[in-house]
Amino acid sequence: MYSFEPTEEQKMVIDAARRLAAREFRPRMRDSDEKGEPDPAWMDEGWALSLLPASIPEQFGGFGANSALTWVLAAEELAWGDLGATLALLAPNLVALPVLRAGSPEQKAMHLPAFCNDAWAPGAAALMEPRIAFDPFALETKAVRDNGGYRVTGTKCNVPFALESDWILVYAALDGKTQALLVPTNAPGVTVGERERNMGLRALPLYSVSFADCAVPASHLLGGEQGCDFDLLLAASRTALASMAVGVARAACDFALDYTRQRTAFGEPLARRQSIAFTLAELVTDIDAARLLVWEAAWNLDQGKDAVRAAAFALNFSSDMALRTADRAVQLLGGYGYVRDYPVELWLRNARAFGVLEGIATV
Amino acid sequence: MYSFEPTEEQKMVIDAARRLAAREFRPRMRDSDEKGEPDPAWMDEGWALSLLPASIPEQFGGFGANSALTWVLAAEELAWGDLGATLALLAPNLVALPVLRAGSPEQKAMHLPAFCNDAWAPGAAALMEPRIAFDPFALETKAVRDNGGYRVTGTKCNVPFALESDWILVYAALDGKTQALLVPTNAPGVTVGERERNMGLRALPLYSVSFADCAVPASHLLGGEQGCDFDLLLAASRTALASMAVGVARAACDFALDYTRQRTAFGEPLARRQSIAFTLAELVTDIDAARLLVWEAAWNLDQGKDAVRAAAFALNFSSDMALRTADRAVQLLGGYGYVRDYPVELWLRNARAFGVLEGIATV
Amino acid sequence: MISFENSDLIKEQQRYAESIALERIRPLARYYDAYEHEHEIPWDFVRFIWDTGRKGLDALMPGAEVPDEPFMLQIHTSEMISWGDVGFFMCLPWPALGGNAIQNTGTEEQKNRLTERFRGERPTWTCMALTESHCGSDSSAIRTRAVRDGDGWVLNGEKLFVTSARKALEESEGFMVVWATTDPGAGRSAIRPFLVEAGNPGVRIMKLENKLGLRASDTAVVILEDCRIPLENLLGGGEKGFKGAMATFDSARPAAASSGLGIARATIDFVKEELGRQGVTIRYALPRRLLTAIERDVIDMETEWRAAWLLTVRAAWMVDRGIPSTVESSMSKVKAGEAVTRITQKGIELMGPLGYSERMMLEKWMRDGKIIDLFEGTGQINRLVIARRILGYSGRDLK
Amino acid sequence: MISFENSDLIKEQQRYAESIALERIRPLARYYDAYEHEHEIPWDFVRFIWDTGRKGLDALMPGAEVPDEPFMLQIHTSEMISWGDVGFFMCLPWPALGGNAIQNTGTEEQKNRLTERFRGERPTWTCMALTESHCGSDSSAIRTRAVRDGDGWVLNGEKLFVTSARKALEESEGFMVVWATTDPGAGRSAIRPFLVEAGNPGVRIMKLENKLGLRASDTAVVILEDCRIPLENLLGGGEKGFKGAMATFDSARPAAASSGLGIARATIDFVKEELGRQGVTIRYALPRRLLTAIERDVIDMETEWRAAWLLTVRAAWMVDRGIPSTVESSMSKVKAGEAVTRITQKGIELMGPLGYSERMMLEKWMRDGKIIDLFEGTGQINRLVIARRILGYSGRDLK
Repeated sequence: MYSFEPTEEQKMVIDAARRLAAREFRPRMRDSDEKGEPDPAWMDEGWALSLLPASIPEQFGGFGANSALTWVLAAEELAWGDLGATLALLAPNLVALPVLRAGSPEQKAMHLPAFCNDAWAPGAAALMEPRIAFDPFALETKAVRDNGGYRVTGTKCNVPFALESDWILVYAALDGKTQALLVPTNAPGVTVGERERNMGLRALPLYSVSFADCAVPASHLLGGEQGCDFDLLLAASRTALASMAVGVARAACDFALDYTRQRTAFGEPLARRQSIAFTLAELVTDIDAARLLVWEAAWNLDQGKDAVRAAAFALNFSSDMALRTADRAVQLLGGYGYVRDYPVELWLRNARAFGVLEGIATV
Repeated sequence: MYSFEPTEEQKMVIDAARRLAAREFRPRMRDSDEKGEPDPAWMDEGWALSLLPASIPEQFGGFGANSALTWVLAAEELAWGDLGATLALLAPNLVALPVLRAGSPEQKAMHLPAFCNDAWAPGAAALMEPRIAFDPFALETKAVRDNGGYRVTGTKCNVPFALESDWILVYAALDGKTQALLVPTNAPGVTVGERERNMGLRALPLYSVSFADCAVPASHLLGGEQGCDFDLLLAASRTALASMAVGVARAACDFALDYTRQRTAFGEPLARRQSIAFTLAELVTDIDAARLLVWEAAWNLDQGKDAVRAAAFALNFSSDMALRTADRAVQLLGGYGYVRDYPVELWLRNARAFGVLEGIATV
Repeated sequence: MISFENSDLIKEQQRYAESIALERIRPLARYYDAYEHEHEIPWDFVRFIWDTGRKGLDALMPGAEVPDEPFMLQIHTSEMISWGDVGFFMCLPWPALGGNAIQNTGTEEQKNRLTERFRGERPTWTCMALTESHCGSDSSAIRTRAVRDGDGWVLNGEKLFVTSARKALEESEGFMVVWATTDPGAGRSAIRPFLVEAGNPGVRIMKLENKLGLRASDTAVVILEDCRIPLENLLGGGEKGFKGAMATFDSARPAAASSGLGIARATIDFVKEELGRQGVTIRYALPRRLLTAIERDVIDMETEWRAAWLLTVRAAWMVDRGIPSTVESSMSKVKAGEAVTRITQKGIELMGPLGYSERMMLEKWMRDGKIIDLFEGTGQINRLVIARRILGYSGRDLK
Repeated sequence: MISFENSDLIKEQQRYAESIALERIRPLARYYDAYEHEHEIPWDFVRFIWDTGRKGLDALMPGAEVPDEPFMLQIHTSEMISWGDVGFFMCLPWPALGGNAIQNTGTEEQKNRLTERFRGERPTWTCMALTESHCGSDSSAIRTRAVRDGDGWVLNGEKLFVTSARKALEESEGFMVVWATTDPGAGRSAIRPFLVEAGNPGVRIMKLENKLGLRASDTAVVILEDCRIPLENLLGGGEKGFKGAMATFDSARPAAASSGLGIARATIDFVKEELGRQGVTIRYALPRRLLTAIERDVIDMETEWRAAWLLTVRAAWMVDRGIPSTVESSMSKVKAGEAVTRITQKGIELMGPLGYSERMMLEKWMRDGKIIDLFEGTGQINRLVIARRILGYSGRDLK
């Protein structure tokens, strides 16, 4: 039977995420964006929610099981607060969840406990490549078999916390298919390059990373010998991004709604203009629709069903929707939408990331 | 220097076309659509405008020179009246203008005088093919060289006046390129099939036509030995269709504007609702933009400049715009938009033809 | 616990409705479109439903055992039958709008009357008469008069766009729910629903509309001329007024949405099948900019469809649970109205000249589909409903 | 005689402006974006324009020989300079909005003053102060007071979003046109334009805005505190009121449109060049459904650009001929505002992760471009202008 009601436990997660977003993310959002660094409080306070340990089974140091649905419920709330903060807080997922989903027993035992400690620890994944024809299914970063292991060569961009993480989950073409390899950041041949400077997500440390004939033992191929199901990992990543797109859109829409209800022009609140009211009606409708698509993709993941299409629908819809919503919010604020005293321009810059960036979050 | 002012002569053509559209096309539009036949008055009265003879040089029986600009100015007005009527009236162009543009001197002498008589005479062109991957640059209808001439084989759809015309200008792949051949309708191997039944354009007689190894003398290849510039002919055809799209959109927009200004709901005219007024503002803006794109394409044609891109822009924009405008007009009329007592549903059906059908008009 | 899976009952119903759509609807759909008004009602289909269809569709009939999620079941049925043909869907002999109004506003006795009618031997329809020529969306401005006269009411007026009036009043022993005012100066507060039986000499079908689509089903102009009805035909005994008409929208809107999405899915299914025949497969996982234009169009169509469908399912879920769903119902209708319009228009484009031709059904689906954004509140009215709610505005604040 | 060809003068101007854009703007554009407020005015560029640029741009300076189509020349120049960088375009030492207001409302003496100022040795700017914190688009509600006091006027108030205020008031001997009311209760009819010179002790820049884009150019909050100006600084001697502000829009809107379309074209040119390097050619003549997604996106971007540009050119053509162009000017702005927004947003998507990065200029152009749909009347205000005209409605009929 269809149901649209989260469990009691999920409702508590939603509440906690919402409080964190309002209390810790929002007030520090602007400063962090301008400084280009995540506020440490985001990870400190955010880690107290124990979202990741609660997703990892006891045998690996955690106290629960992974639920994509719980993640997307939380991620929407967090991203409502700030997208950069959310991506920073959830960066450990980038290593932990693929290992949990697709790792060999040895890999799980080796990597998961590190994410069950009292303090946030970064995780890094390297999927994107700096070229306009970037295609996750036809990577230019290659892994070739060599001497019972692999050698990885290629250049990646937008790798979160590459400098700060001990391990990078590197996606590379192996025998013509995309696979993932766990590579220590200090391995010979790995060079963490400059901080990326993007239009948005400025609070999130993203780096370019190059791999020069970097040797990786066979046991570090995600999933061991047989590798992993990249389609599944990509679907999980897209579902995560889509949920955050909903959060960003909701932030922009909420703000525009309050603004147009309070702001008076030509003798009455802006929101009483039909064109503005209808715009808001369309935005909230699309936000709801996007959320449902995200939920369905997450549900598919949790049920072990094929989530490729559902995730594509979710991200396809949500990424456009978030951009349109943030753009309309700027428009509804007029000149105030264009200045950095107000948050909407930041949401517009961040919203453009969806549908362009890949693999920087997962559930 | 840019100029947006038609010549005095063109203004007279516009006026005449507008009168014809209002007096002869509109009142007979609904009946003809339901009956599936063009009203003879359309061609009789329309021919009195002498648009085509005025485009043909004296040496071939006419009294002027062809101007794509003059054609699009007239075609917009005519299509404002009715698209089916316009396509029927201008069907002779389908043979006459390609011959005028690209024909050999012999072909001009042979075909053009037939279009300079006192009475309208049909013309037929066969470009489209009944398959979903239809591509004018990769036709399945083939012309092969044979015995100093050509043999044509293939099936065409939506050929205007195929049954009524003496000649059909048939587009076929020759040596991998699209070329045009003048084929007598009664030539062996030519079979005019059933009347096409489409969603719109129901007043226009369109037929499926098949060519079974149909022999065509070498002299009937449009342009003679070296063939014709199909890109140019297609650009001219698209410019023509785009101009008619503007006319259909204007009809729908005018009607919706009058309706919403007169119709009262919740105590005031519908048009005083901002969402409706803004919709109308957007429609008129797009209609103007489309018209300018059409004019530019026509101007390029007249100047002998490459018109491929300009025509693509014009049709790309106008076809979407016309469909959107007709759709919005239906929407603005509510239930009345859906019934055949009102004209807007007809405009919606006709508007969908742009961007789908090819080669049924030219300038 | 969030879930996106249907109950077995609904899955079974879908399979049953699909078989009806494929066997008993699709083969006839083109004919009934082409011969609007010349054709009879599709009696074979109707009798099949009436006589045997109950085993699958009976949950939709009044008096039937109520399943767990009656409205969820209904929208899945209407989606699938409309996937077959929306005109045939409108011909389904089930309570539809008129029945809906009785369920929402009637007394127990009146509801029983409805139930009895749908247990008879002969297929029966109902219809609802609300719109008038001077008021489309503004139904509070209706002028049809209801005057108390001795032991009855006398109705006078002209009603437009009455769906299935011919089937309800001429082709069966059905009835019509008429919204009329007992006091023309009093606006909404004086508007009441009345039940007019087939065969009443004061009611007359003046005209059947010629429509863009939906031609298997009749839409009529109905004249009420000194139409006398007994006192007990005032629905709800006069207690339920205009709000009753509005309340029916909470379910009527997702219902209309589901119907439209059936048409839209027919288009998507057909286009994908044709493309599949051409060897085109849709690469869902590829970044959008690396797709072909046609792949992206198909993915966009499917995405928009799914978005609208999930909104519709959510509204149904709320209706079944008695959760107020005014906003969510309007959302489903807004999205579905746009989705079916765009998807059916785009479907034609993707198939080229053939898409525009009657050789395919796409052109019919575009014509049929356009109704969805027009009836049960236009897209504009539903935006107004949503906007007022999210802004906390009254009808006066936001007109 | 309809024509789509530019005069030789304009073609020459375009070539000249392009060389400036390539040589003197593009190399510096990223720096001036990154160091908002930390950088100085791009003096090299400004002095070059002031000292030598006149040979090409002098038609834009007051007092210059007026060419046949001054405004057509202007929009072609602004399009091309903005193609280089819109922030640099805003730094051009030419009369701009303030000058425009004087041209539209000033007396001959005042116009001469403007001309003199732009013939001096030092680069000069003007600015215009209209918006206030409580009124964005509703400029008839401004509260800045102008009180007659002896042989002068005294201005008090706070003005927002004053473009180039720092350049006009602090970095040059420029001036600001201030719109103020002589009677706060009287609405539009009491609003008058006043000329405030740089160096006036009653005027003060309170704050420079941190902006999404357009960072090479300053936008300021300006405070007028007992700002005393001589009587002759009332523009037009008091005869030209609020309509003067509105009249400036007929040219200000296509001018803004042209600037936005320069940004949009920069995006299109860049994207096509990059694609060309990848071996992608755009098949313009192919039916749309047979294209790749990226081809169709590029064609759609180019189409939308061209549509907006032709509307802009048409408005300019009317302005040059003195044909009233209120509707057509607003049309150009509506379309260009949307076009630049969509094109710059889409451009990033087409280039994937690199498009989002500062490694390319696309992200900057998206940030810069957004201003176009906001200033000189938002897209909404311009729709209102168009709608009122086509419907024959007053401001009261359609709010």
